[in-house]
Amino acid sequence: MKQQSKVQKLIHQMGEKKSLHKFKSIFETMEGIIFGTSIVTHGAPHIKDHIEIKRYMSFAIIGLLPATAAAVYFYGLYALAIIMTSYIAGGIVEVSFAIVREREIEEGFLVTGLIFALVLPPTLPLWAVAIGSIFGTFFGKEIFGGTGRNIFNPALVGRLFITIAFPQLMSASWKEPFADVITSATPLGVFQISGEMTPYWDLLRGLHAGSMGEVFSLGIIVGGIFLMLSKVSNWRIPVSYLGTVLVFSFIGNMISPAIAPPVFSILSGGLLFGAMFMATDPVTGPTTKIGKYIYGFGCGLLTFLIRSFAGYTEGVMFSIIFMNGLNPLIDHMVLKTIYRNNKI
Amino acid sequence: MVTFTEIKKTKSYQTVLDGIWRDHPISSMVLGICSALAVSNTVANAIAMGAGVTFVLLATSLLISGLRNIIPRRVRMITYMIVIASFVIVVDRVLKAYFPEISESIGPYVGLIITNCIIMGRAEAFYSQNNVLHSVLDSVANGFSYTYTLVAIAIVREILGFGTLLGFQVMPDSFPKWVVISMAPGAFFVVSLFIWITRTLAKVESD
Amino acid sequence: MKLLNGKISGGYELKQFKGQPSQELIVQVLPEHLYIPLSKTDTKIKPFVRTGDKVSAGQIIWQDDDSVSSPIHSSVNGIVESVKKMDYLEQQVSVVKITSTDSTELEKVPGFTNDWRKLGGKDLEKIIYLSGTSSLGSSGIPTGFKSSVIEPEDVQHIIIHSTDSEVFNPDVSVFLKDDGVKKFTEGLSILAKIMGKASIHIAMSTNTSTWFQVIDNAVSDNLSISFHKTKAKYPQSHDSVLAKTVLNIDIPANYKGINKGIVILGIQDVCHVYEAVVEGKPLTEKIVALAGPVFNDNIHLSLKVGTLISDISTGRLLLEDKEDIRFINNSVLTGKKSNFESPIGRNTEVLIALEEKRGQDLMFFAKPGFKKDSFSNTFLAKILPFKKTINTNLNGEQRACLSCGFCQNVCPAGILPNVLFPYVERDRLDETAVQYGIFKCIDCNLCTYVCTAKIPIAAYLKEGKKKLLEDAYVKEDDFINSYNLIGLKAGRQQVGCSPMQPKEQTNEAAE
Amino acid sequence: MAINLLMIFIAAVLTQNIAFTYLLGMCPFISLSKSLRTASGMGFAVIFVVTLTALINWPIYNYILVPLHSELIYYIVFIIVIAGTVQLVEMIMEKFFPVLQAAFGIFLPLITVNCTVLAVSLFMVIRSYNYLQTVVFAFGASIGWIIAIVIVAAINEKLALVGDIPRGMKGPGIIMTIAGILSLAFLGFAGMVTV
Amino acid sequence: MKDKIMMIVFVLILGTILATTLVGVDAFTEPMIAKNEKIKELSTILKTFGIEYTDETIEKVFTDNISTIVYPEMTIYKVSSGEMAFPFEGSGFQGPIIGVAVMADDKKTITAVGIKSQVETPGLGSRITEKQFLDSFIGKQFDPELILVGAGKSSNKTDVDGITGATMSCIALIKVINDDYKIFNSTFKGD
Repeated sequence: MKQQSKVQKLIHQMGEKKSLHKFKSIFETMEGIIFGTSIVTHGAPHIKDHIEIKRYMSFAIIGLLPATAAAVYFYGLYALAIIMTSYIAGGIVEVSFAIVREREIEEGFLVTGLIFALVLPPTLPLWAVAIGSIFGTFFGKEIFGGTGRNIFNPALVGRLFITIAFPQLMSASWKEPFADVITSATPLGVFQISGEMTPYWDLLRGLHAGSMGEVFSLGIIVGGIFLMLSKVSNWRIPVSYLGTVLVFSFIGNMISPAIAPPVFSILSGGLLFGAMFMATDPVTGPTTKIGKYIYGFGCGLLTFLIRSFAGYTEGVMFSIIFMNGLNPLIDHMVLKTIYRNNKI
Repeated sequence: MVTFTEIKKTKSYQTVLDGIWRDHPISSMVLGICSALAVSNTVANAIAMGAGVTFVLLATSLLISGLRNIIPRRVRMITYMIVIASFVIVVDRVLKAYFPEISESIGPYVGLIITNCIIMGRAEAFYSQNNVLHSVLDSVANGFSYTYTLVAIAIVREILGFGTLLGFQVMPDSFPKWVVISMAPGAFFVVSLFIWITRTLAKVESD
Repeated sequence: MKLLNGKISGGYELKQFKGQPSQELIVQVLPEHLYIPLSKTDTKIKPFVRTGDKVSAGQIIWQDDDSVSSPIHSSVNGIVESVKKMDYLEQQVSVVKITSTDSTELEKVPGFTNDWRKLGGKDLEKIIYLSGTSSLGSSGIPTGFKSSVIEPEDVQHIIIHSTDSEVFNPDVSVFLKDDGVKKFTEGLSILAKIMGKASIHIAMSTNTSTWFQVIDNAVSDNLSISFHKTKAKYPQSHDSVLAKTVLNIDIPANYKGINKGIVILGIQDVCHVYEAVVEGKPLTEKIVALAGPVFNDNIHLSLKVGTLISDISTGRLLLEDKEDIRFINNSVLTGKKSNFESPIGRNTEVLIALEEKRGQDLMFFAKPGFKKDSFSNTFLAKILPFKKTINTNLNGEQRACLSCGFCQNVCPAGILPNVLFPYVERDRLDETAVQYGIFKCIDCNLCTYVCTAKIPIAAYLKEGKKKLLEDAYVKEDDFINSYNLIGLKAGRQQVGCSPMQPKEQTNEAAE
Repeated sequence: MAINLLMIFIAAVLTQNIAFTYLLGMCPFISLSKSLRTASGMGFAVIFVVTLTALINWPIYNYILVPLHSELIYYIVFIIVIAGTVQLVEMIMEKFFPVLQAAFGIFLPLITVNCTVLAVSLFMVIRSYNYLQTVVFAFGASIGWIIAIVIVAAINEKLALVGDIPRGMKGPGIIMTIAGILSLAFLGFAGMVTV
Repeated sequence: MKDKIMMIVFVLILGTILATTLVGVDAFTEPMIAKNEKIKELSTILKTFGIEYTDETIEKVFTDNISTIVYPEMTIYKVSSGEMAFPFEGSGFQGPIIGVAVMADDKKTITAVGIKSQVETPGLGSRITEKQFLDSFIGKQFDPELILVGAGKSSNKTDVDGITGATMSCIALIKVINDDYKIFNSTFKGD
């Protein structure tokens, strides 16, 4: 009984112009998660679909589970520590913005925080994880207004930032699963220097160096297909993205053996992970169907170009961020084209 | 004895205050941002650039406000340009002669002082209409605020990007340098934060 | 038999919800008081009767020959208690309260005859008009008496539909069983005679299309009817979607089928036409399906127009607290709310009772969802055959748009609701919104239903259309000219550019 | 030769984008990137003027200033050429191409203070390009600039509809942030071509 | 008439002031700038050879110690001990890399490498200027050219350890040195 009165007191303090008013949004978030919504529809339509953002984001996390489980299995508890750090550091930014804006905490962060952790090298120091997570959440998302209003994928903004900020750290933190030695060579890096290809089966089951979440390709494929089937992600983007890389690397490999062959291109590096979980982020992707194909094509082309010709061994995050930036323009062009004759 | 309140009312005081805070060129009017971005990677560059701009502002204000009554209206813009360009050459030569390293790292941005809208803007809006004293005050105030902005940004960028301040190491050896801050993206991020903070403090409303 | 398949673009199949009407038909006992709604807020409209007058069942108590309307009858013999304002379909409406006497005698419509084929078109029209039947359908049945915005000879097509596209649909067999088919086909013949130029189309969902053969066999008079098999997808029953799938005719969003010379009617409506002409029955009785999980028995009820919902629901509800129940007319997606004290009007076919669910659903987003409907495939209900729950809960908090694209996928008009609504939300309406097709929106509310972020998209679009018309970015004449619309000179206010609520809307127009 | 020119072009557009790598032309970038229409108008005007002034400045520098040993005053000469060109273009357009004038005439006077124009001429001197290289570089640099401003303008238009940006961050602040993230992405092209 | 006089007066005044300023500045700074350029040009060579100098004496030290041999293909610097240096220049990862390489008598073995200018990524590619990396060139031989290997993997006289994370810059630098070494070598073949 005493407990309850304490809670009631707390709720009372959250009222208008009360000392804890700022924390009302946080409280409401918790309430929403545990008890569900008490709001009913205002008028027509009188009923609402049961999908809502918590469910939507939970599914994205379920899709990521195989990759996450593999990361923890391969790299041990440190992988968990990275995930936790990513959640906590970014969560602080998220919560402070929610308090300042007096708005409920947005669920998108659950996915962002996990994806960000999964694209990091497995031995990255935790302070770097925290910087990346904070930067990504702050500049990638909250400045624009939070989930749904951001232009760039926040996880990738954070990843890109620490990639450029701490190049030594990022390029020398790779580790093969179960190994103790830190290596600097991911399959793509090895291929670029020596032309040696990691066997496909190893790539599929994750026995190679790489970012935590992107090594276990089988799990990513399963998770990605699961998301597409549940309509949480759109199949157009991964299909056109992977297809473009496939075609270009096939042609490129025929012309010059220095360019990675198609299947190797797809299985190595973060391509699968990027195509399945990051390019498909609906907020930062284009909204038109044609736009989605263009977006996938652009990502594929840029990934191929950067991997084959530019200085970075991995082009997935650059290409997705670049295309994120291009998306409003793509949408504008597509809409202006398909509706060019539409007067009323 | 002149009290502070009386000083507050003088035009000179107002001019200086406008220049330093109210119409702060970078945060509130967003002028001269290119150089603020490009040369603020180290404090030394920022000081050199700030000094250069201040010098050009000062010299231009002297010349333009001194000659303001005989400058024909039709050719005034081109006059400003020639005057500014000439003083920029002076800055460029002096830097090259006495600070070759800074000159090299700033590179073409010295030349781009010519197109720095602050100078052109002040020349057109203020120096051509006010007497020498006020013009000089205004130029010094504007130059000062431009410089302190640049230096403020540069302090953040140099400490994070190089772990140094004016070339002296201030961070421990174990400090991981944030390379990105000394590069173009870092400039954008730090300047955007700077704009955010100053605009929030100064309550500037943007359209 | 001409059988065609109609294809709807977009749309969403709302099926397997708890509380579907069964085939059972029960006659409602005559309540003590009836409340017959007359018109909406317009105070000038006065009934022919005064407090204390004695009225007989079938007597016309209101009629206006100057506006687009049909006469309204008293449904019972009795005494006028009062004429007052009441809540009816979310508006304050003049209502005639009648205390009924037990007599069941009905005043017949003058001129009715079993031998209607001998009557001329004008005579038939008059019977239909006087019986009030002309108010039925999505925008009334055109007669020579201003019962609809166009004249009978302007009608090009008649579409009779029973598309099962709503969550709850009345069961067709209730109307068609026994002599229903005869009534229906005869009614069709009457309509065909009035609207001589019109071709007749019957659209039924794949579930009910078994009736095609039965109807085809019963049709006399060499009526040429084309049968259309449509998907049971919402919003197939909306005018513009029907016209598109059945006739491939484009109707601009804010307009009705009638504006392109298309009369759209339900099966019950056609039966009423028969009853008026052959049996002389004025429109005083309706068959209303009681749907929704809150009714303990989802039956069809034959009742008098003007019966209060509280009279119907006594003993038929599962929930006790009035606050917990929401009554909705006809459609859960576009229908208007009623409360216990609202009467049933002439255009109600389905009365839906839903639970106002404000209660708890612990960790709702983490449950497998055996009974939860969703456009996405994130609930098990999608693959399991359980009946799905239905209530008025928002099922989540409103958030910023994620661009998940569900609204685009379901939009029957093929527009991009998620692109359009921010223009309204941020008050940035200009030619761009018009160019991106905001006026193609047919207000079916499906985008709001599927929205993951719980944004009232349809409401935004509706507001946007209104504002654009007010600010004259688009003028009505643009629509009239580019779509060759008709019937807008007489009754522009009634039909043109107003919210599109198929049933209720015409109610207002016709009354 | 052709490959060298192509390299210069790609470098100017992508790897050393004049807006995202050299941070030039930021004043108009901030003030004109609010709508796609003005952004593209300014962009086309920049392409035109940058290429034209580089075309004029190169011979002036190499055939007049260098032989006369008056490299000292090339800043003055360049800025006068730029101002003069803009004036001339404006007059010609007004007289002969009123349609063009209506489309981006209002942007022309603003170009004089767009540092991209002067910067391209300065780079051409610093990197001692030949005439053909100068043309390609000037064209590439201005293409790079229009790409940058158009991308940012499209983002800004979208943000006007969906964004919820903190008060002090609106306008220049958010444009800087977007430019920062984009320039991070542009770094990915590094090493694709070397000049 | 008054306008025209004013105009002339104005042009005269402005012209005089600006011309005086410019000429004055030019006269004042010219020697300094020339000297700075000289220092910049010579210092890298002197440093790479390991000869000590001060800014004032740089020219004298240079002419005293180093003889400059100009070939049509390449200018080569030689010291009395027999060591020779050839300049290299080429494109790096981000921009040009310019420097000198000092060769032992055998014209095959490197004794020192110095970099005059580069514009590689700060903290990443620009680590090629770090002493540790440049020192790793000492003793390496062109046979016929240098080969870049991963960090810590050199097993041969021709192998140069790369820098982790700066692979592209290393590749570019080695390529530039190799290319110019060929010219250097061929210059002497002709002798």
